[in-house]
Amino acid sequence: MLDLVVFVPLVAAVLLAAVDVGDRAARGTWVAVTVLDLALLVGMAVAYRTPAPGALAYERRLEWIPSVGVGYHVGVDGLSLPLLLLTGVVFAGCAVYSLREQHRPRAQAALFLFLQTACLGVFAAQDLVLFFVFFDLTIVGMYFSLAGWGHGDHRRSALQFFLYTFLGSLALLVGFIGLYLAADPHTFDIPELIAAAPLQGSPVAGALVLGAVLLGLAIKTPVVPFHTWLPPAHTDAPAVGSAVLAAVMLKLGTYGFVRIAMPMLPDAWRAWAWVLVGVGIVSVLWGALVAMAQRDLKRMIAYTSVNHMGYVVLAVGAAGLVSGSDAVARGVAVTGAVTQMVSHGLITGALFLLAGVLHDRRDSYDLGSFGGLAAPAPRFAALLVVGAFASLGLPGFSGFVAEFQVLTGSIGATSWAVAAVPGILLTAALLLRAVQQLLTGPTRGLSVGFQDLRATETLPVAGLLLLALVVGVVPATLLGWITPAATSVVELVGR
Amino acid sequence: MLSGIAFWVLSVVAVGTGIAVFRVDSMARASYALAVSFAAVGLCLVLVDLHFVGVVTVLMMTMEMAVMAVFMVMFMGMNPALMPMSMTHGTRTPAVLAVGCFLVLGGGAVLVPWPERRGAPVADPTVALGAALMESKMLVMLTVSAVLFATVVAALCLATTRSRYDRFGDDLRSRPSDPVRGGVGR
Amino acid sequence: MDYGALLPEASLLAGGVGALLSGSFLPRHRQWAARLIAVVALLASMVTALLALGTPTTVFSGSYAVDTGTAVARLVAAGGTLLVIGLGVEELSGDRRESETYALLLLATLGVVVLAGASDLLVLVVGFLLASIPVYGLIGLDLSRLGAEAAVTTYLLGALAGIVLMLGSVVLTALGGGSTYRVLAEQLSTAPRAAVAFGVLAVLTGLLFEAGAVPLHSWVPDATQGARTTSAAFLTTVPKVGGLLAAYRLVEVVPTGVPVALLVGLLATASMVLGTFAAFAQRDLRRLLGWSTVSQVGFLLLPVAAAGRSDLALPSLAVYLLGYTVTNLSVFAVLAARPDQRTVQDARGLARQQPWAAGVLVVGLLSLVGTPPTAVFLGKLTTFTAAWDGGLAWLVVVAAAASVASLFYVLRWVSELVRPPAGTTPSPGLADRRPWATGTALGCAVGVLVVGLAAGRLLDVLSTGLVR
Amino acid sequence: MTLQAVLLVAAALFSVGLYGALSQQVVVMVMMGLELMLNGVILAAAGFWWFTSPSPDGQVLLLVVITAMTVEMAMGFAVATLLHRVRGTDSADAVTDLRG
Amino acid sequence: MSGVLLAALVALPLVAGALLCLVAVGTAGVLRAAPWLAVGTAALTAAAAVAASAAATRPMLSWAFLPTVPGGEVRLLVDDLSGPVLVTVTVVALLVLLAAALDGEHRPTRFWGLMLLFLGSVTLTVTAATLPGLLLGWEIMGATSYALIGLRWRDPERVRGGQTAFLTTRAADLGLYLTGGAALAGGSGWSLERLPDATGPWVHLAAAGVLVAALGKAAQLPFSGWLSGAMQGPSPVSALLHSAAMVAMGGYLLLRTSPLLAATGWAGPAAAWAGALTTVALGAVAVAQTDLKQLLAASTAAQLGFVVLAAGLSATTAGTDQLIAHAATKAALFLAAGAWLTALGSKRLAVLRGAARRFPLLGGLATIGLLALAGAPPLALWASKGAVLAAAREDSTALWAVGLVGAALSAAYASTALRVLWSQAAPEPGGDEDPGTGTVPRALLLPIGVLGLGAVGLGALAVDDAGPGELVLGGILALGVLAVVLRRPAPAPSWAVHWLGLPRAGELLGAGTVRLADWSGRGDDALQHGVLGGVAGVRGLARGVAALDDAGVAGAVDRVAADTTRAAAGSTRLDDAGPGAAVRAVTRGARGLGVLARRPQTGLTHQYYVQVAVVLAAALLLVLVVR
Repeated sequence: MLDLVVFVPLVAAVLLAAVDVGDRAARGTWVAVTVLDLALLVGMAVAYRTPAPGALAYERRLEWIPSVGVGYHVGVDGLSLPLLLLTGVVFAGCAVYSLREQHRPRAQAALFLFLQTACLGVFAAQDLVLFFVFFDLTIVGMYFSLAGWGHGDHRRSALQFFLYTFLGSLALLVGFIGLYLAADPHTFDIPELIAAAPLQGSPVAGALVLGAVLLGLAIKTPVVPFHTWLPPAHTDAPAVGSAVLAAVMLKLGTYGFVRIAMPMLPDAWRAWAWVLVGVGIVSVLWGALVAMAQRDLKRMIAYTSVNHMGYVVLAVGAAGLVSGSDAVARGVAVTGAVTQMVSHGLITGALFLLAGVLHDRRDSYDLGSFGGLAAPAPRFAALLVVGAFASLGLPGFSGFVAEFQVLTGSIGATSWAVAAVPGILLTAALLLRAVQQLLTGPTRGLSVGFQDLRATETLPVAGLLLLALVVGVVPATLLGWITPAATSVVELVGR
Repeated sequence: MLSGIAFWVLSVVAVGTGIAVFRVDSMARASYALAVSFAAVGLCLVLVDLHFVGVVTVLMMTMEMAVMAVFMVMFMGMNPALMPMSMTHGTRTPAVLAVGCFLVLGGGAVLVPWPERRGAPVADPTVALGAALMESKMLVMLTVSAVLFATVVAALCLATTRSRYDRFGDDLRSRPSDPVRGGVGR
Repeated sequence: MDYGALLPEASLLAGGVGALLSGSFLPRHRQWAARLIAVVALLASMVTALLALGTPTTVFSGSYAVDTGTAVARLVAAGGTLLVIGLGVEELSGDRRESETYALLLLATLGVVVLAGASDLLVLVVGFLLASIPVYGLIGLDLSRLGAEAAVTTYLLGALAGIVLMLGSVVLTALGGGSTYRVLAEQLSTAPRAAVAFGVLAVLTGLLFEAGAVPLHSWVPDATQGARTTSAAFLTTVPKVGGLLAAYRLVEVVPTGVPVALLVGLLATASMVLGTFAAFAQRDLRRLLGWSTVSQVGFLLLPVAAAGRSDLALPSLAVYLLGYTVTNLSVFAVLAARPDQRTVQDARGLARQQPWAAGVLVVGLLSLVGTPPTAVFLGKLTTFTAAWDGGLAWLVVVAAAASVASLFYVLRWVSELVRPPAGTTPSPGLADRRPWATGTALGCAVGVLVVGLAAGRLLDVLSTGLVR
Repeated sequence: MTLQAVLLVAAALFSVGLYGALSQQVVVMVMMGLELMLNGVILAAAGFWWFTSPSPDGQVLLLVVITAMTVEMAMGFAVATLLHRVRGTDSADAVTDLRG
Repeated sequence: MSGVLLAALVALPLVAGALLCLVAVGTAGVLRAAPWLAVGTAALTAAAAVAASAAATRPMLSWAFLPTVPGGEVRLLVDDLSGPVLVTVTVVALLVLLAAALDGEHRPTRFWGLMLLFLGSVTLTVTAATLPGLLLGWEIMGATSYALIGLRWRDPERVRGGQTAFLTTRAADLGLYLTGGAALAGGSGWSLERLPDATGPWVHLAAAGVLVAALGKAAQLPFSGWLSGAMQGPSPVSALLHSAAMVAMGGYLLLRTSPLLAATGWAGPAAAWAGALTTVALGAVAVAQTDLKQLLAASTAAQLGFVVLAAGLSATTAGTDQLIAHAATKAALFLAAGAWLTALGSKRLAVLRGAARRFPLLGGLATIGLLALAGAPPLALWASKGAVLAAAREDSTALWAVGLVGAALSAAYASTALRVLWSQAAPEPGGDEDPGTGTVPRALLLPIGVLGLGAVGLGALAVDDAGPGELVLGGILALGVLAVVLRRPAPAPSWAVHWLGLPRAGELLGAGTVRLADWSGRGDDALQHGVLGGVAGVRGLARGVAALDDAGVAGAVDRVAADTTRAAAGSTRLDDAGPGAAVRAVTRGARGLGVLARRPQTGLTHQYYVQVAVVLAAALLLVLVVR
């Protein structure tokens, strides 16, 4: 079942790349395959029963490179299921959004289906090498999306994106090799490595390996000061590319924290957790402040991603501050972190799709060139306002569920986390400013004669925001998946 | 004792002519000097009972230097005796490196405690060589044959501009068309 | 004697002789027969090599090893040459020297295999000669201005490397009282350390020329740019198999007192760094690839440095060699299919004109930087692991950094591919299509993925060590 | 006549050859330098054979070295001819199209 | 059954409001039935509220929200405290909506939807018994208030008013996040009634958080500034937001959590003092206003000060009474002000001179409201204020005295308004906001009248609690001030005209943040662009400093800004020297290496020979030296 979910898009991608079916059919196929994949995922979620701690649902294990302990090992638990679903939803949304794409739609469909497999694969992987394979493929896919469908100075941004994130992924690889060699017997299998926690009791080696892994994940996440690839990449990416990049690919980094770094290197994690707390706080504040300074809508949303991912880093860092803190609080923090991944994916994905509409109509993201957009484009305005409020963490949307847990849990673990609280206010201020600049006041500049959202644009954005609303009002199902897994992560870190 | 004197004489000749190779002012003289140097070393080989190999060395180098002379006259169109020339690009760096090389190699030669001789030389080294070539080192000679073959093919490909298709036409049916008739007996 | 064990080598020799002789009687445009002979010989060599898999042993009084290392060399070198012939069909077809080219390719392949299997310094020396002399010929074969220049450079460096190699062999033979590795492994540990170190370094120098590593790398970019695509593809790929496997065998023989791992590690670092950075601003695609192979040798030297210190060293070397061969040849095959692509700018818009060729290039180039799940990724994963396991963690970090840097020049190329074509560059008509080269390119690209995904199984097969 | 003496002479020959190989412009002259280096190798090999291990291996090695010298020279002539034909020069320094 | 009632109470307005908003976006026109749908929904909600608070058993409803933590669920509860408030809120909302439907103005469908959403969030806030539930209602209330204040989005001024309101209250709301963290760390869970159980220092942090949040929402010092801008909203919005719902919720939260405040020992008095000081300060502000709505807004803060004072003293009943009485009174007054605004096109007092004479019925109702505001006996606020002051006297005389001054001031501003409304002087011409219609719809008098009845009668709730002394004293004070001010206008303290500079302070704070953000942005660019970015950053900084000079803001602000500048300059420099320099060095280094690596490849073979010789010599040295 899981294999099917992961590889169906790839098969479709290969077929689309190989067979010239025509543009219409290509778009249709893309939508159909993503919807099918999403349906399969939903089926999986419905049938999902929380496995015992350390066990996995939908597990499959095949030999791949047995002599180096590499296997094709996939499985699902409470950490990966929400992210798999998120991936399915976001990609389906992108497929619908692209129904009017004129620019080589067949190639784009193939590329995004390929990218979907890569993203799903990362979340499903239970083997470090398999994880790395998919992790790197996401970079490749996103590079081509940027280089082939971007605008502006996209070649340069694409290059920077690839170089920077590739640096991260190689650091990750080095860390993985360190973990492999430290384990006895040598293995790349994630559950086995978690059970073994190979570098317990060797602080220097543990710190070095953790440093390599963290560098890789931090670049991908991205946290300050490794975030500089993100804004140019977003600014020059196509709308769907940005949506996938922000909604799914940033999560690969944060997912790595909870899946790999925390449970495998608990000693080192605890020793260095305060660094993560600090980096998280800085990311929250710096991301928000810099976002506020932006005059370009997409860059601004990109920086809010830095801010939002900062909460995740803060939470996982706080979860490592074991001594003198409450296990419940740390569990809340990690639960919040995972929820934040889902929430940010839904909301920021929607915002980037909306930003894409600006470029589609007027070739500009410049906030100052617009004004009073609410008059010609009420649907756009309404969705943007809802998206902005969701993004600033308004209760009733998923962002609140996530950020409230992150902040309260982190404060529960360390009072230093209080320093991140103003980030909430800064985000609110900057989003309101942007929304007002764009939508309110007299209709002027590029807003005049702006065409409102089409159905293919409305549907995915509204769908994503609706999901954010559902998660925000009845988060119990989602948290019911995440909480056991988060608790077990906290236990593993605490051992 | 006698062999000792002979060795030193030959050594001086070998090194001296070796230096002369790069001191004389024409390529022909240089090649003669090189031939003498090789002959001296070949004779040194004879001194240590390596009659066969020593003689082979002398013969080969004589031939090779003859070829070199022919080469220079025929292909490069120069009269070696009459063309004094300076053909270096600065001598300081090469000299420094050469002296350094000598110090390293010579130092190693003198300072390294070389192992004692293991076993005595056989009565007839040439027979032993033949036996080795046909038995334990058979593969070496097999490969050498391939090397020689490859050398012939590669050298001819590089050195001749005209292939068989230039001479006999694309279907190899034409009469040979050579601008200058060559070969033996034509 | 054990002639039967040398059937793969014998087929190569026979193929080379056969191709040359048949060529003497073939009309210019029917030299495909010589090609056929060469292909059959290569296939025969590979089949016999497969059949000969089994218990590792040495033949000819211990002077030649028939073990996994040799098997890898036989298969990879012959397979690589086969692909080279495939990608060169159009370029060579009807050439004045077509038959001779095949003969030289086969002879060089033979030399590479002998080099890789040599378990005796004497065989190593003649193997070196046999692997290098045809290469000089291949480089200068088309009598072009650049080819001639490259041939001179290559020849002069090769001759020097050969001399140093022979000097080292003389010293080691003297120290060990014999020239076979079995004798050397026993005797060298008691021999004077400085002399052993000198000898090893000297012999290694010769092998570095074959592999194209620092400090004997200078011929590689020149020859890659100056020679024909077929020759360039060959000389950047196949000789490395012999040079590196021979270096591996040698390093295993070296006694523990000599810091050979450090030495090889530093040379690897130098190759990776120099090759990567020199490729940065290259405009000529072939020259860029030439430099990239210099950096690739640096990665390939990782398991050599770890030889004898990690069980994974030899398997990883073998897998990397295999992966590198298909990867490098896939890129060259595209260049062979589009000879008009000389500079980076020429590549602009290839993705629109010839999506398949561009696809192959993307796969090949991404494999060169080690993106999963391609062949070189598997190589990098295993070699990194082996090197770290062998106590060379610093080298792994250096190699990872070099991988990142190598991405830069690869992306320069790739980003041109996906750019919209400039103006009205006509895509080549059907007449200009080169089906053999294109087919080889596609085959190589599939090979890159297959090796990356499935060659892990090979590691088990390869885990038996070498014999001497 | 000791091993050390033989090796010193060999080292001298090798170094002189190296000097030539490094300093000469004309390809053929560089080849002469290389030959002189090989000359030194031959002498060293003979000395090693006689003074350390008079086994057949050393003799065969000598033979191989001499063969190598020959084939390398043959290739050298071929390459020099090629250079002269194609580029009209006999100097390795005169051809520097390939660099960087 | 009671669960259903509660669910209806919350879900009915929320769902109906959301649907109306969707319709508004979808049709882009005006839905004719929208007002009556809204009024109907509000009526049903009010009925449900009455039923729920009258129910024999305490209605309760909960759904899982954040299940990891005890009290993480959303639990709704109607008890003695929430019951009356709930009824007040829903009834006032019904009446306000009714008035809005009757006043003949043309309103977009969006308005009705947002009002219902707002109502739903308020009922959620009132009934919430856990922190997540509270925050859910609390912040949606804030967000909808933003949208309502900025309803006429074409006018940037109004939107900015909404923004200020939202950001100020949200800044205070962060206190609740702190409370959540503290509750978690202190092990008390997130049930509101369990918050006092938090251990150690955490209980103090929890109380501080609640206090900040409540003061922000209730527009108490120092957060009062946002109320001024919030008057940009339509009058029905003001009538609901600033009487019964949003501002009142700040006071309500303190009433709800008074056990927590009491548990700390300091938070109760702090709240009491904040409330008492607000009654005085904002009372003075109200006296100084020249705009009826601004006057009413300031009086709202001042009146809520009594609620906060009561909550700080744990005088829950008195506080509740004050809250309810004020709700009815203020809603009536805002509606009246809105009616005059429509009729005369202005809310400036100078225009409203003699308005009560022109529209005597409306004037009469407004007079009742103003008299109630003044605390004139026997009106509702007289009694409730008396109850609050009685509680204050028990606690501290100083507090009692300050409260008394506040009460006097409330009589002063009420009589200032009365004086103007009944003035015989000629009014200035109006129409500065909208062209006046010149009429007040008769139907409008019905809801205002009902609210006026409340302002008269609701005092009955509180009379029992009030000490007789306070009642007498308060009555005399109110009537005395009324008499004096009606004869001679109260002196308008000039320092209070601009709301004590609070809105300006907020603006400056915002501007400072923006500037800080700009500097951060430049710093980040420097991070990205290396040298160029660094130079640009420095130049931008210089420009920023120059702009700051040009602005010529007041001295104190200058100092703050200068400090910020220095900090930002420092961080830019840091950026330039730290990561920026590193990135720069790497880029330059890589490019340099690219050039360097090609240099040995000279094309001259003899130089390759030299390189080989040198490298081999080095390698030999290495293998000889290293063991």
